[in-house]
Formats: sequence, C-alpha cells, structure tokens
Amino acid sequence: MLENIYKFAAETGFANITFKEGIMILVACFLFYLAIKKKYEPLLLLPISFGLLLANLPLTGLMHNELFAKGQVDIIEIVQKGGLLDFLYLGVKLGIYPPLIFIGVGAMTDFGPLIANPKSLLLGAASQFGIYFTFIGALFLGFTLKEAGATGIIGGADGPTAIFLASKLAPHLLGPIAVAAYSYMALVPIIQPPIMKALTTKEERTVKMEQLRSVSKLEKILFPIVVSIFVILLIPASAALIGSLMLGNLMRESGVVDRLVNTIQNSLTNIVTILLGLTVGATANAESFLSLSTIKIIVLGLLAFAVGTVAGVLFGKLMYKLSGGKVNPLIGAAGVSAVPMAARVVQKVGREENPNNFLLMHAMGPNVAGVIGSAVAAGTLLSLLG
Amino acid sequence: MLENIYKFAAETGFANITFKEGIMILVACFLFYLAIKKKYEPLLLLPISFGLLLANLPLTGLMHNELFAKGQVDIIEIVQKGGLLDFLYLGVKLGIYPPLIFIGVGAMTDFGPLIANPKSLLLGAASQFGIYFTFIGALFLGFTLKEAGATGIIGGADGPTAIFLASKLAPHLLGPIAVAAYSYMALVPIIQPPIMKALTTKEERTVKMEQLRSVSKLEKILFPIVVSIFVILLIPASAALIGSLMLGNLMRESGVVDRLVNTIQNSLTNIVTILLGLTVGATANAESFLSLSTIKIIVLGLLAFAVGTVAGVLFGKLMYKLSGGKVNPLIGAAGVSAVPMAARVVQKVGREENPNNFLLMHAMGPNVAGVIGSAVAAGTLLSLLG
Amino acid sequence: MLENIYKFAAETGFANITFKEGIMILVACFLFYLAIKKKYEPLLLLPISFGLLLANLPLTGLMHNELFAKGQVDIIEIVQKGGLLDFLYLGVKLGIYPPLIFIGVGAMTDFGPLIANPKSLLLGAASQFGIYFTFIGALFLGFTLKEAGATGIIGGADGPTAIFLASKLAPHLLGPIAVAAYSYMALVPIIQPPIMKALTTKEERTVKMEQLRSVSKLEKILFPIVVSIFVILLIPASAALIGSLMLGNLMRESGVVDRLVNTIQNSLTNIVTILLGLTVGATANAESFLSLSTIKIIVLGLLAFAVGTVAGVLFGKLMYKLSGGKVNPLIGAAGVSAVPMAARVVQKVGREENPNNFLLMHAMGPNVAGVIGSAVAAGTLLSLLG
Amino acid sequence: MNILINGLQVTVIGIGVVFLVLFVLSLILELFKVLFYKEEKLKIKENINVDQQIKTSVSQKSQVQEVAAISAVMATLIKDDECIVNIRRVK
Amino acid sequence: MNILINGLQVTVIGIGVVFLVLFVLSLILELFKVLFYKEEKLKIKENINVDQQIKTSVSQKSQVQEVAAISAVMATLIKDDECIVNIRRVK
Amino acid sequence: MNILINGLQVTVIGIGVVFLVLFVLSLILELFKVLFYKEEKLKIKENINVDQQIKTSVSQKSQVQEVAAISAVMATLIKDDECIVNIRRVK
Ligand code: NA
Ligand code: NA
Ligand code: NA
Repeated sequence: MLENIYKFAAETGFANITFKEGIMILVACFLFYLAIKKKYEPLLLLPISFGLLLANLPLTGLMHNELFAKGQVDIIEIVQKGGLLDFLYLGVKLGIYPPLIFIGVGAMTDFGPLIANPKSLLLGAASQFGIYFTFIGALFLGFTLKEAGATGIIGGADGPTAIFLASKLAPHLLGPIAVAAYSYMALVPIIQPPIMKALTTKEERTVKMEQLRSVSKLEKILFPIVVSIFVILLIPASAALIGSLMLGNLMRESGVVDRLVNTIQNSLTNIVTILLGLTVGATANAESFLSLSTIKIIVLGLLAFAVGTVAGVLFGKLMYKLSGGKVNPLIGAAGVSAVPMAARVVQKVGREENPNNFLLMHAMGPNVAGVIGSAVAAGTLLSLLG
Repeated sequence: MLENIYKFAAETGFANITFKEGIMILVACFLFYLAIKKKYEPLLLLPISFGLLLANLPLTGLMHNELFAKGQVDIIEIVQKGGLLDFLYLGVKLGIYPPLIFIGVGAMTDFGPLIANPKSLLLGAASQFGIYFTFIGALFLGFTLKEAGATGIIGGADGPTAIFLASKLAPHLLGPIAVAAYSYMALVPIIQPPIMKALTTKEERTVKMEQLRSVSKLEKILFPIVVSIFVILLIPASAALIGSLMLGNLMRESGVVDRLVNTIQNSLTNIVTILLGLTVGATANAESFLSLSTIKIIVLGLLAFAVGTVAGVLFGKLMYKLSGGKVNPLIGAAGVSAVPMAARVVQKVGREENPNNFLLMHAMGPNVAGVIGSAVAAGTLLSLLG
Repeated sequence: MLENIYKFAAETGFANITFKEGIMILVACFLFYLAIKKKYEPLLLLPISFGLLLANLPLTGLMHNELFAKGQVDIIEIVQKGGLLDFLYLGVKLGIYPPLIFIGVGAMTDFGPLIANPKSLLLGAASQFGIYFTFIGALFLGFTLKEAGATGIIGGADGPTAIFLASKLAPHLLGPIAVAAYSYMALVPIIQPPIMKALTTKEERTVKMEQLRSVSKLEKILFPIVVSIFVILLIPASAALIGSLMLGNLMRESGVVDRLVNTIQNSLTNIVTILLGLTVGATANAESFLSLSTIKIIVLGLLAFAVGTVAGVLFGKLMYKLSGGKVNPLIGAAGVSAVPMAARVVQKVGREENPNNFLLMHAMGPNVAGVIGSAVAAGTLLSLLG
Repeated sequence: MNILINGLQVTVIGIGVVFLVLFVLSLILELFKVLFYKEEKLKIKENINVDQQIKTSVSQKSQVQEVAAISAVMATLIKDDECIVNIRRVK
Repeated sequence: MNILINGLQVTVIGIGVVFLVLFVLSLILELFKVLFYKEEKLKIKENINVDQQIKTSVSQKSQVQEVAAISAVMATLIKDDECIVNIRRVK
Repeated sequence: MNILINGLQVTVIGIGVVFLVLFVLSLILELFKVLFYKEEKLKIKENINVDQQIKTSVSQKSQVQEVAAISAVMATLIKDDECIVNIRRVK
C-alpha cells in the first residue's frame, strides 16, 4: 500500500519537474501577462502561451517533440505513441493550418487601396529587406542556412507565414520564432515611430497625398486571380500561402458565396487559430527554448522589424523624391505588413505633424502589399533552402 | 551566382508549364466566369475552379493525383510526400465530406410536402431513369462499367451524391463529373422548360392540384427513422448517404437539438463545402481533364438531365391519367432533384399557363424524393459495381 | 440475370440481419424516444442513438469495431478497410474529441461561485466517492480493474470525462457507459431529491446561506492558470482534461479573445458533439451491447449517482455542523456535477421548504467543483490502471 | 458485348430497386396518413400550416426562391379573401 | 481476491488524491481572498455583481435555468426593497 | 565562409525575386487602371466610395482601428463641407 502511494508520488510532476521546466512555467505566466494584460496579439499569444505551459508540465504525454524530429513524418509512430497535442500538431507539421488561416486573412483583406495605388507594391517589396538582413545576421551568429531563413522570416511581420516557413525549415525553432513574431507585431507601435521620425524631415511627414481612385468590383475580382497565376507560376513554392490568400480574397470579392465567406472569417479562422497557437506553443520545450538560440532569435527578430521599417521608409523617401513630393515617405513603414497595426501607426505619426492628414488608406496599400511580399519571400526561401 | 539564378529560373512554373496546363488555366478562368458572373452554383463551383487552377500551376507540390492512383489509400506515402491539397483530399477519398454535407442537406430539407403526398416518391423514382440511360450510353461510348456508373450519377442532379459515387468508382473522372453535375444543376432553368412544354398539353399544364394536407411533427420525426432503417436494410451500400441525410433531418425535426442544427446548417456545411470543392477541383489535372472522356461526360451529363426530366414528366402524365386529371404532370420534372431549382422551374412553367397556379409545394415532394432516389441509385451502383 | 437479382437480395440487410441486431434497432428507437420525447440530454443522446442504429444495420461497412480491438491503433489498416464512422471514431480513440469539448465546457463555465466559496471544493471532492464505490462494486460483479474504473467514472456525472476514460480503459464498454452516463445525468431530478430529503432534516434544508462575496476579474483569470499548474503537476494523466477545461476558461475570463470564445462555445463544441455522439453510439454493436455487462453497467451507474449524492449530502451535513448551521447540506448534492442540472435540483428542493430560499448560486460552487473533481479522479484512475 | 449485357443487368436491377424502395416508402407514408392524420382540423389552420411549410421548406436557399414562395403564399391568401398580410423578411 | 485488494488500494489512493487536490485548491482560493478581495465595496455594488454572476453563470444552458436564475435575482432585489427592475432576455 | 557566400546568393536572388514579382504586379495594376477605370465618375460618388473602402478595409480588426477610420472619414467629409453625417456602428 505505502509502496503504491510512494510509486504514485514518484510519478507526479512535482517529483519530476526540472529546473528548466520551472523556468518555462514562469515564461508561460509572463506570456499570459503580455497576452491578457498588455493585449499583445492575444488571439495567438494566449493559445501559444497555454500550449507552452502544457508542454512543460512533466509526464503529461500530451506532446512528444521527438516524434517529429525525424526528416519525415512517421504517422504510424505518431498515432501509436502520440498525445493530444501531437495529433493536433500534425496540422502545423503538414502545413495545413497556416494556409487555412490565410484563406481567412484573404477573406478579411480589402486589396482596394493597393489596386488604387500600385506603387504601394514597391514599398511592400522594400520592407522585405528586413527578412534578408536578418537572414545574413543569423548566419553570422552561427545559424545554419535553414535556421537563418526561418529566423529572417520574422521580418515578414506576418504570423502564419512565419509559422509556415519555420515549421518547414527549422521546426525546432518554431516556438521562439512564433513568440518573437507575434510579440514584435504587437510592439509595432513602439518599435516603428522613433525610426520613422529619425529618418524623415518634418516637411516629408506633412505631405498630404491625393485621394485614392475608386476601384471597381471587376478589378477586385481579377486581382486575386491574376496574382495567383502570376506569382505561383514564378515561385511554385509560394502556392500554399499565395493560393490560400487569394482564394479567400476571391471568395470575398466575388460576392456570390457570402455564406462561405462568413464562415471562413469566423468559425474556420477561429478554430484553426486556437489549434495553431496551442500546438506551436507546445513545441517550445524547455531544452530547446531555454537556449542561446532563443536569445539570438529575440535579438534578430527586433532587428528584422527595425530594418524592415528602415528600408520601407527609405524607399518611401525615394518615392517622395521621384514623385516630386507627392508621396509621404511615412507610408513606407507600413510595408512590413503587421496588418493593420503598421498602417495605423503611420496614420498616428502623420497626424502628430498635421492633425488633418489622414494617411490610413494610403498606408493600407503598402500594408497589404507587405503580406504578399513576405509570402513571396517565404516561397523563395523555401524553394532555395527547403 | 548566375548559375543559381539560372537554376531558380529553371524551376519556375513559367519554365515548366505545358500547353495543356495553359489550357487548364483558361478553363479555370472560364469556370470563374460561370461561377461569379453567371452565378452557376457558386458555392461549389468557385472552390472547384480554384482547386482546378491550383492543381494546374506546375511544380507547386500541392496535389499529387498519382498518390491516390493505387487501389488502396497509402497513408504513409501520402503523409510523407503529399501537399496541402493531398491532405485535404483525404476527406473526399475516404468518403467523409459528402456524408457530412448530406447531414447539412438533411438539416435544411423539409420532407413535409413528400409526407403529405406519398405518390411524389414515384415521380422521384422515375426521374432516376436518366441515371441508367446515361449509364448505358456511357458503356456504348467505351467507358468501363465503373466509369459509366460514375458518369450516370450526374443524372441524379445531386452534387454530394455524384462526388461520393465518382470518388469511389472512378476517381480519375471526379473533376469533370463534378463540374458537369454542378453546371447542369445551374442550367436546370434552361434545360427543363422546353422538354416540359414539348411533352405536355396546355390542359395538363393548367391542372390545379389539391392543397396538401398538414403534416404533424410526429410524422416528420418518424420519417427519417423509418427511411433510414428500411432503405439501409435493403441497400447497405447506401448507408453513408441515406444515414447522413436522415441524421441531419432527424436532428432538424426533433426540435431538441437546435444549437447543433444551427451549426450543421452553417459552419459545418460551409467548411466542408470549401474543402470538398477545392480538392475535387484539384483532381482535374490537365492530362485527365483535357481528354475525350471529359467531352463524353459533358455530353452524357446533359443527356442525363434531359432524360431524367423526360422520364419524370412522362410518369407525371401517367399519374395525370390514373388520377383522372388531378395530378399536374409538370411536377414530374422536379423529380430529378436539383433542389430547389427544379421545383422552382415547375412553379414558373405552371404560372406561365395560369398565373394563379402555384405548384411549388406540390413540386417540392418529387424534388426531395429525387434526393432519396439518387442516393438509393448511388448505393445500388456502388453495391453492384464497387 | 435472376442469379444476379438473387445475389443482390442475398446481400441486403434483410437477408443478413441477426436477432440481436433487430433488438438493437429497437434499443435505438427507445433511445430516440428518451432523447426527443423525454428530452434526456438530447444534444448527446440523439447522435449516440443514431450512431447505435447505423452500427447495427448489417453490412453497411460504416463501422468496424474489430479494427480498434488491438492494443494499438493500426492507422494503415483503418485507412484501408475502414468506413465513415471508423474514420470519425479516430477522434474518440485518440482522445481528441473529449478535450475539445472540455475547452468548450471551460469556455461556458463561470467558476466565480467556487472562488467565492472555496469550501465548495470539498463537497465536490466528497461526491466523487460514488466513483470509487462503484469501482469496488464492479470488481465484485466480476469486471476487470480497467472495466471497473471505466464503469465507476459514470459516477463523475460528466459525459466527456466518462467517454475519455472509458475509451482509454475499456473501449468495448464505451457504448453502454456513455448511454448510462447521459441517461442518469438526465435523470438527476428524479434520482437526487428522495435521497436529499431522506438524509436531511427540515431544519437543515431551510438554512439560508450568506450571500457570496464578489469575485474580481483578476481572481477569475488566475484561477485556471493556478489550477492547471497545480493539478497537472500532481496528476500528469489529468492534463488533457484539466488542461483543456482551464484553457477554455482562461480564454473566457481573459476577455481579450472573445471571438475565439464565441466560436468555441458554438461551432467547435457543436461540431465535436455531433461527431463524438455519433461514433460513441456506433461502438455499441449488438454482440457487446446485449450482454450481461450492459445490465451491470446500468445498475452500477445508478448506484454511482446515488452514492455520489449520498456522499455529497453527508459531507454537507458535516459542514453544516462544523459551520454552526451556516451551510445548507443540500448543496452537497450538487457536487456530483451534472452541471447545471444538479444545482437546479438543489435550488428546487430548497424552495420546496422555503420559497424564499435561493440556493442556486451556492450550489453552483460544488457543482463546478464536481467537474474538476471527476477530471482529477479520471486522471488518477488512468494513471493507476492505464 | 459482355459489358453491355452486364450493364443492362445493372440497369434492370438498379431501376427495380429504386422503384421498389420508393414505392414501399410511399406505402409507409400512406400508412402514416392512416395512423397519424386527423381530417377535422380547420381550413384556416391548414392555410397557416401551408404558409409555415413553405417558409421552412425554402429556408434552404436564397432570396429568389423566397420571393417565389412568398408570392405563392400571398396569392393563396388573396384568393381566399384574407387581407392585411404583414410581410417581413424570413430571417 | 488479489484484484479486490488492488481495487481497494486504487480506491484509497484515488479518494486521497481527489481530496488532497481539491483541499489544496480550496486553500489557494482562501489565499486569493486574502490577496485580492477588499471588503469595502458598497452593498449595492455587490448586489449588481451577484446579478452579473448569475447571468454569466447561466449563459451555459437553456431557458429553464434562466428562469430560475432570474426569479432568484428578482426575489433578492425585491427583498432588498429595490424596485423597477427592467427584465430583458439575456441573449 | 562558404555558408555566408551561399547566404548572400540567397539574399540577392530573394530580394531580386521579391522586387521582380511586386514590380510586375504593379505594372499589371497600372494596366488595370487603363483597362477598367473611367475618370468621369463624379467627385461625390468617389467620396462615398472611399468611405466604403475604409469601412470594408477595417472590417478586419477591432474597434480602435474603426475609430481611427471613422474619424478619418469624418474629417474628410467635414473638410469637403458636407454635413449631417449619420454615424452608426459598422456591424
Ligand atoms: Na510582410
Ligand atoms: Na436526384
Ligand atoms: Na463530477
């Protein structure tokens, strides 16, 4: 009897918890604080934190990162030995959840401001420079090519894209990359304004831009079709992300499948978001998370956002020059994506100079262009490194 | 460096697209036109078209039809080599999506008009003649028995049933069969009226039918239970379709699980519809779609709808005779199913003769009977040919 | 030709149905009656009954219990030979559905009354005595340890917990255990009042309790975090249930992810409920269901509810004594969980003595404590017997 | 040729089964009428009921159908000389 | 016999663990009260709060419960001599 | 060192491809303008349209953004001397 009690006690988490796991529980609590109190992208960060918590309580059998450590997914072993979070994690590992969420993103995005101002696309392109700068930086810090690619994509400022690429290139870094990506997205209002102000003159920041032209329904319908065909033909590896994004957008703009669009925007996106967050968080086990890599990723991620902003604003200044002062360079900062946070930051910084200047719609162009830009960058990295 | 750029360029879709794939992209665009501009069953046709587009952009790795070409599903290989659409396609291949949609159809269908007028069932039976006529026609055109069965089911005028059977009997024809089935369902208002008018006299078309009796809640609850037991006992192979349809209907009529019914009618049906359409479209690769078979299927599909309508109307005329002129033979045309389009066509043609004649409810009987009829026919074909 | 017709007839269910299967169809109809007419937990019992019906119509190929009879799940064989219900049943077999539903339960539960009155937890603990009493009883009736554990958990009065544990410990008894658990939960208003009245004096039943203190948002947020960490550290095997429950509750109380909470409470819970019910019912094949075991389970299940109620009320009387008459012992009966039915029963019995006595909120404390209690008990049993 | 003979057999059995199933179901429904339906309900009540039937019947699909159904009901009502119909969008 | 002894051991450990867990949780909640609860809130405010608690508490299930809860609240309010309660359906 | 050279190559190709893709897309959109956009629409109509754009554009996220967008639109409208704006919550 006592023997049995002793045996039971020996199999509790209290008897088996490691120091590192204890730290991870505190990390989870800190992330809860950021998600709930600070409202840092809580839709993702709250499930991520809870997944991280569950994965670091010992002996639960919910998640076995080692089952996914091989090159290929061994479905037989996973089914036989896996736990709840292993099964749900298959949706990340097989690259299913991020495209499903991208269908939702597409169904919620209006590309009208981009169609009205095509030059926005160049700002969206320029901001992707942050990805590659970070990529090189990661190589310098000793990451492998794949790890560096997965780290660089944080600069895409786009959660599902980052998770998609990281799960393909460096699944062992998925946890810290996702946490960094979402945290910095939430920190955009703090990271960007000083950079934007430092790089621009008061004159530049007060530029009022011409009203955008109206965009017809036909254009909005053709846009996702044309983008899908052209981009996927050029970078086949971007098909899952670009295809999903444009499928969602086509359904939205077609106006003939509203009941599907409604479900996509709500039930589907929400369900997948929970499963994605929970399982991405669960990949962050103590051993891999509490390592030098994580600190590097946190530093590099901040760099990625900063450099992306710098590149966007500088390109904006170039367009300011070339257009004879018609383009407000601030809108370049929105090119990092982080939709719609970055566009709102542009609006806010613009109004600080001139309360009557409304840059939001002008910033939405580069903002949504940044989503396409980072999906293209992810596809390219996947194709070159995958 | 240049070598790498060249290598990258050599791996783009532009460098690898075949002529047939180019044609398929145009086919996808034409289907977009039908779905969006012409509103041909857009809920299914839009996802189908997008799936077809994605599957025909080269080198994306989203869909590998060859993985499903073996007799049995090799889950290990699919998990290891598959892409996004392969994984989602498992829901079609394993016969999961169509029954789930049928739960939704059951939850949205009121069998009241059928219960009130049991003879409707015979009209629903007669219309299935189109299936078998087409089946024989397909054999004449050189199809195998299984291919002919899958083609014939287009005459059932019921999308999920057609997809369910085709995915079991002739998965390589799934794309064209689904496209044909949904296109002709959308064309019912054009296909049926000339046939209906040609086969009936003005006198027959002006028959006003007796008002339907009221149907009690108890009858509506017993109906799905009795149908399930009887039909599945007679044709076990129809269990997935009939069982799902009646489960949805029982939940609807029971009145005690409204929150489930609401979710079924909306979230569940919509999510599955998107996944079903997208992956069914993705089976349509250039090689198999741009073949003589597709043209045969298109011709035979039209034949199936036409013959089904003819058979329904002729049986309607028989009932007109036997009932001493109490049955309007037009309602026979609704027996093909294509719910509720065909019933509305009957209503419209009826009112053209007599603006005060309202046949809608009378046509709903054969209309929903046609759903049961084609599920029974599908089960029988599956059992005899599968 | 005649030969083929004969062959077809020989393959119908009518030609193959066994006597026991016939009985099972009647059992299904009786369960329909309970679910629809008597409104016994119809959300689960209606899908369960339909699953039971489908699984007992012969030759449908929808469900193959033998595929799951091995120790481990053989995913290859299931994919190759399985039918619709086999595929959907994987969600039960792999322990996925019950935790998903528990996320929903967490998202719908307010632990406020429990936080306001911590002593409620002891009443929730006492009621779990029914589980262990039944466990011993089942051993006496010849069940194995695992079977006895699965049977005992009926006393937890919590459907998902019972299904979760039974599917792990004794999947062959899953059908009768689920039916018993949900039926007795529906019968709580009949089972409990006589016991409650027999064990208490009129004086005890008329005790008015002090109003509960208010509970701050911070406490409600900390509660699920603290419970997760503490309980899972002590009983790692309870992680799936407790973790899910507390994840749902944390999302609910955080107030920052309302759109996720809304989807969880509705779409997600409803979809999983249907799939869970349908497939749990489908495990009840004639051979296993129509056996002495089922009768034993029905008897033991009733015992479990009764003993749980007795233990709760007796512990309530103890608290009545110790508190100097401040605690109404009736609220102990709510400790069995069966949320919120048991709490309503307490309210009703209380008002029978004194129409101005409102015990509902006081009973909600033990009621939700019972959910935690039985999840803890299930985890312990899983850890000791699994 | 063999395949065509097979095909014809399938056709005969298939059509036979479809008619058998739906015919037996129609008999069962005739039985329903005998067992569960009582004539004595008032005419007006039935009217309302038909109205109800149409509404639920069409809940399935889009506005076009709704318009058809509503006009059908309205016409019925007008014919029956009942006035003051209050039309609202059915959800 | 062996199985029964095993069973009794499981029972003892099981009940022990359940009580241990829920007892410790109750201590933690007592700690919550000490740490986070301040008495000085007004009586009326509490009343409203209880009302709130009941509403959210019952969001989970159907009308029957709602009715019970609403009547409970109403009775409380009436007892406290506060009048003019505006009752609306809680979604 | 080799890895860095590889990395630089990836970077050059990567940035090149991103700019190529988005630049070509911008040309396509310029073509859209030529093909589908007609200037002659009235100023007022455009205003309304922009309003519409903003509304749909922000449907994606929470209230904060909405407030920003609404104030932007309002300011635009006020600047254009059009009054009487009826503000309702956009769903
Ligand atoms: Na981006
Ligand atoms: Na049909
Ligand atoms: Na319980």
